[in-house]
Amino acid sequence: MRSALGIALVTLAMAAFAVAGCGKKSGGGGEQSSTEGGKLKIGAALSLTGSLAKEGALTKQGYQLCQEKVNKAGGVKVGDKKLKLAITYSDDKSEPDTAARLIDKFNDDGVKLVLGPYGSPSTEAAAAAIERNGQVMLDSSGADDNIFSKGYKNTFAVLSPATDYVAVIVKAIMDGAEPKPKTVAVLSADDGFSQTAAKGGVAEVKKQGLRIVAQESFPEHTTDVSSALTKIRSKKPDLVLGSVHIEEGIAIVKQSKELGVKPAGGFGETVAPPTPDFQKALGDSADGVVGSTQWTPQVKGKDAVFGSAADYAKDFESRFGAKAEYHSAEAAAACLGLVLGLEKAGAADPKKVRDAVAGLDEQSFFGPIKFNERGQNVTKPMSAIQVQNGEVVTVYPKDQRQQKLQWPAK
Amino acid sequence: MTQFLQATVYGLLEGGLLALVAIGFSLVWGVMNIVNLAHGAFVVVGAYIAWKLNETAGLDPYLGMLAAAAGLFAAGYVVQRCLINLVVNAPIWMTLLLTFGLNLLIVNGLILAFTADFRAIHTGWASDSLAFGEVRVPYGRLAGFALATAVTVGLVLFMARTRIGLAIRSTGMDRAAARLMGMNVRHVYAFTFGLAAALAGTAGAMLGTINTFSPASAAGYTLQSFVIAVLGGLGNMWGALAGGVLLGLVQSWGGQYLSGTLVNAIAFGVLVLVLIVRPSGLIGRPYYEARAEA
Amino acid sequence: MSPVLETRGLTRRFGGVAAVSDLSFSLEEGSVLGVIGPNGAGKSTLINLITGHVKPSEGSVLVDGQDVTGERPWTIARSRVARTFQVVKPFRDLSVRENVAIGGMFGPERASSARKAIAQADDALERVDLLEKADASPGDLSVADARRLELAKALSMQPRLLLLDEVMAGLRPGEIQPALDLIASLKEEGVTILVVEHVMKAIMAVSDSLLVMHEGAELARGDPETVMRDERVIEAYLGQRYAERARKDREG
Amino acid sequence: MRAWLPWAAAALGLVLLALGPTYVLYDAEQRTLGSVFMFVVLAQGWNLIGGFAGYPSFGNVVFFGLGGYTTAVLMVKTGASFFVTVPAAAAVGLGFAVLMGIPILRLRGHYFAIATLGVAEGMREGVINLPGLTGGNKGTTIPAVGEKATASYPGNTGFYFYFLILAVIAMLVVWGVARSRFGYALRAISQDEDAAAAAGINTTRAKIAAFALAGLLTSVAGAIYAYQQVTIYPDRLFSVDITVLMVVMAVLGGAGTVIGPMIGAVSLQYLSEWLRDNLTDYHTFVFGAIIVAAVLILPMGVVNFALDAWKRRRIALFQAVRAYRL
Repeated sequence: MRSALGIALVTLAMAAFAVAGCGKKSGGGGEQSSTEGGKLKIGAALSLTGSLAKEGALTKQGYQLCQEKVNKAGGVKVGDKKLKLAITYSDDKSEPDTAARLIDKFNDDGVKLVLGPYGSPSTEAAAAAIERNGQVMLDSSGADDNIFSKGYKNTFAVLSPATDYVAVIVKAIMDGAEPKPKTVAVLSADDGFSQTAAKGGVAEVKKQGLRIVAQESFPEHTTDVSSALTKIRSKKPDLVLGSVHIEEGIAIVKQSKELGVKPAGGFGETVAPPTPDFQKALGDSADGVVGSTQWTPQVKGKDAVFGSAADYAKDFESRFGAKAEYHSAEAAAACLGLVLGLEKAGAADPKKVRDAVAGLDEQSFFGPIKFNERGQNVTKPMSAIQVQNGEVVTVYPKDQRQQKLQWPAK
Repeated sequence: MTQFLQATVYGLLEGGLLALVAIGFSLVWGVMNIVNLAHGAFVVVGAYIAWKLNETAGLDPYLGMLAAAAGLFAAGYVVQRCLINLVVNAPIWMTLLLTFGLNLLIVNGLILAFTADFRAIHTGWASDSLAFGEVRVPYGRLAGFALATAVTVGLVLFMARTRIGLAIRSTGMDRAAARLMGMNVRHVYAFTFGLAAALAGTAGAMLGTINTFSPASAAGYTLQSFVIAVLGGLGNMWGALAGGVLLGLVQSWGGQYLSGTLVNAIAFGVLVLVLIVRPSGLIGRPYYEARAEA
Repeated sequence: MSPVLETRGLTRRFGGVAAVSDLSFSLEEGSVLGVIGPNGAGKSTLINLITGHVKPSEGSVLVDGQDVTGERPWTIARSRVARTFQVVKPFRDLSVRENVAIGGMFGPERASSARKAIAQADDALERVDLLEKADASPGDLSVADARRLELAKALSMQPRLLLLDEVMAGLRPGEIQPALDLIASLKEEGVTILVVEHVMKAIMAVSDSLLVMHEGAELARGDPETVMRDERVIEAYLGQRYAERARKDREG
Repeated sequence: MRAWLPWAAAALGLVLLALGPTYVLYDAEQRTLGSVFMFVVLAQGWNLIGGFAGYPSFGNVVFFGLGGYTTAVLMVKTGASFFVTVPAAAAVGLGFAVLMGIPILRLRGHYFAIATLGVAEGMREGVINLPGLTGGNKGTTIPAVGEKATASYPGNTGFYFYFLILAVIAMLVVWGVARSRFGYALRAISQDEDAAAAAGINTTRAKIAAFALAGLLTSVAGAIYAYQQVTIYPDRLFSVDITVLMVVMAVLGGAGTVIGPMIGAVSLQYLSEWLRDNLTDYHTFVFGAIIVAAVLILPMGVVNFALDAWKRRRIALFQAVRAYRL
């Protein structure tokens, strides 16, 4: 009796809450509401808190810079109108399910054009919702092949696919090293992105005729990779490749030193070496490590919004007081891709925008933007960097090179 | 053979670090029957204190360790005295929720203050190592192991020889009796918690010179502490050291002969197995017999 | 006919110490056995061994000639063996009536629904004179009422064998007589009773025979008068008892 | 008040909730409300073992994850329809609860809490290390969306109803348990296990049954969740955070009551949503502070607080501090 009353009250309250809090359901969104008052509403669900808070913040800066540049120039020319960008940010707490829910929320509000969240898991969850709702998403950070193997039509990634991350390091070393390494050990974290990157790396290694003497993996986010290193030590590889994030990347170099793992050539790692944390944590030991990155300020190409890569770097530094790095560049490029698509489509209708984006073939500060049928930007090359005397310098591809690769690294 | 020896040495040293992390946790659980879910957060705070002092004032991290210990002792004392003492006799989920809430506060406070970036305290020598033939013994980890042993011995002596140590032990065994004997239980509890927090801070500063850390590392340290405290037996100081070494070795050997991604699974497997088979811990009888609830 | 309760060489060791050692006795239907002994003599452990709350290290327990050694407590309880606990163990968050109803729900005569058992609980409450507090919370009861509730919970199991662990401890002299009357009337009905008690006068009044325990073992057994004159009992037990009384006085 | 009145009101509320998607609720609101229903189920599952039986499980998420993975793996590997996988997920949740309960429910207090946590974390690692079956850390994707979809996708409205129906079932189950002999057995166990056994309660069986029921409800919720997510990852499906949320919801609503966990789930889910929207950077920090404050101020939960205020005409805040302080 008592509990029945309680249940009744709560159910009623919930129903009332739903009714009062949500207002009246109209016929659903559509183009009208997303282009009100000369403004074009765009949604972005980002990891502003949680485990990916740092990368989420960087991504947001890229989107912000894009919006400011576009609006300063008067907005996007859509058909005969000039529309100002109005990006709405929402926190997905680094949780994929929340990201997907926020995409639905955007859809309810009539926001059909979306900029991607940070990280492959959130992007993948968002992509499924985008596909269902008929929205369009420009993905700035989800590189894992999983996202693009499902036949989704409405998600486009401006960045190079995960398979390139390790492969570009191999290319850079085989291009510039003397003597060239003959044997390789491949270490990988066990998350999807790192595994895919390692797979691409292994394929490239085989193509180049190197011998793989060991392949080991360890849990994502671990700071102890000693087991893997102990196992590969006796194999004496010339090159140790790490498909990793920052903490495992630091651990590989640190613990290699502890354990006396000294590859004749040196180390190559994805993601970690370009970040300042890497050098701070390792000091001198960071020197010589080769890393891969989606973007450097030496990237060739220009576009109407940002100009060249060097221009972008300058603008970013003056706006945010920090050096431009690749997460924010990816984000700015995703936003640019959407802007270019809108201009080409001449309308904000999601279907038209989708088709226009799919047909893009443009140069930009980020490199070429051109999507294959899966929505990946495969023509864009990745870049390789090396830490030399405490500085991150670009060593590959040739047209971006600042310094020659030092190899053997030390 | 070299590989096995190297794995053994490394596992042993890693075990020392694990023990250092867990010893305060085990002490609090044993004496007060509180599972402190914020323990890992204390460890990380210790690492941040040493890191910040090193970064801004250039203070040697081993001196920073003292500062971390002192700071956390004070913080721990206050937290117990003003917060946990209020519900110390309550059903256990209440202290679990309370310390979990504290953990959220500390971890997210650290993110707000220092961002979620990865940090490490660079010493220049911690990654160098002694070489015995092919087997390497890194200085940094050796220092960690030595510290863990010293802390264990020191704590055992402290408990046996000092007034407050005796007070902690007797309160842990029988609170009512301790009170009858004129002990200020509130103070003793707060002191114990402060001591545990100081030990956590010490461990954090030590780890900061060896590993990378970020606010998100806290949960991992708490989980490791569970495993070690259970392995070693609650509140058993030698047990914490032995449990840490055991876990270090099992993980290191497991990493050599099984897939490297299985190390975490091994740790939890061992935990559950020990709880089912011998909940009083592998090493001897529990220090506080009354706490063996199973 | 086999005795209602029989123990054979019953022994329980904790660590190295024997809490109960080599106890053998039997109890005929409708008889009352008083068990006395100083604190730590193993009286409560004896009850725990009979009810299955503690497993014997050696020896066996027979109820109605059936070996129940090693059976779980609920199985033994359902064969009409009920007990009280020395430290009262009410179900705090249930009302007094619901506390008693639990026995009706899960005891030998299981009621078909919770509602029926609750309706039937009043009989046991009336017997211990606790009916007017049926809706109270156990936490609000006085010491005497808490003991009564403990007794009512045991009665709700409709026992043939009742094990009473100090049900009169902490009662005022005036409150003891009703308890004794209740035991007497249960005996009339043929219930077999084992009483552990410190209140000497009470135990002498109700017991048919007396078992004196010392350090887990039997020190003396027989009819109350004879046992109480036994030299060893006076020496080992009464000396202790005076010390005990003195301690209680100190605590007020 | 007439006895039928609350029932009529509850029925009216349900009808309104059932009509919601058609007339009032946008997609995302259906999704939000759906997740509220899901947490009602999870909190009630925890309520059975933690609230009624008094065994504070810190690993209930293991059932959630197992249910989700059962559904996902079956749908991916065998192409089974979702409705076929639901009973399978339920059976896995129930079976695992029994298997795990037999050894672990002998432990009490912190030992039980930590053992359940260990099982949940260990299971996550196990799932990560079976990439052939589960996709490992890469996650696994139910082919329900996109061009290559082989399974249908019910959409937000569909999942809204799935979760609503499951929540109603969970409420009815707990309501039934609360007034049954079984419910009394669990409450007796939570308050004194020895006395419960002495009263003839088969404590082992009752505890395992409660755990199994919790496992069943939780695993079905996990199955629906996995289908809704399309792609699932071990880190999310076995996340300690989900366990903690169910504990917090059940406890702050009122553990061991019928409506407490529901109130807890509804209010905390909306509260955290509100915090997220309004305090972008600080919301987790504030959530931590709210937990600490709630434990001190309203430790017995909203429902027990209200009952106490009604029955004894007093406002008992800081109850735990009064009762348990040193």
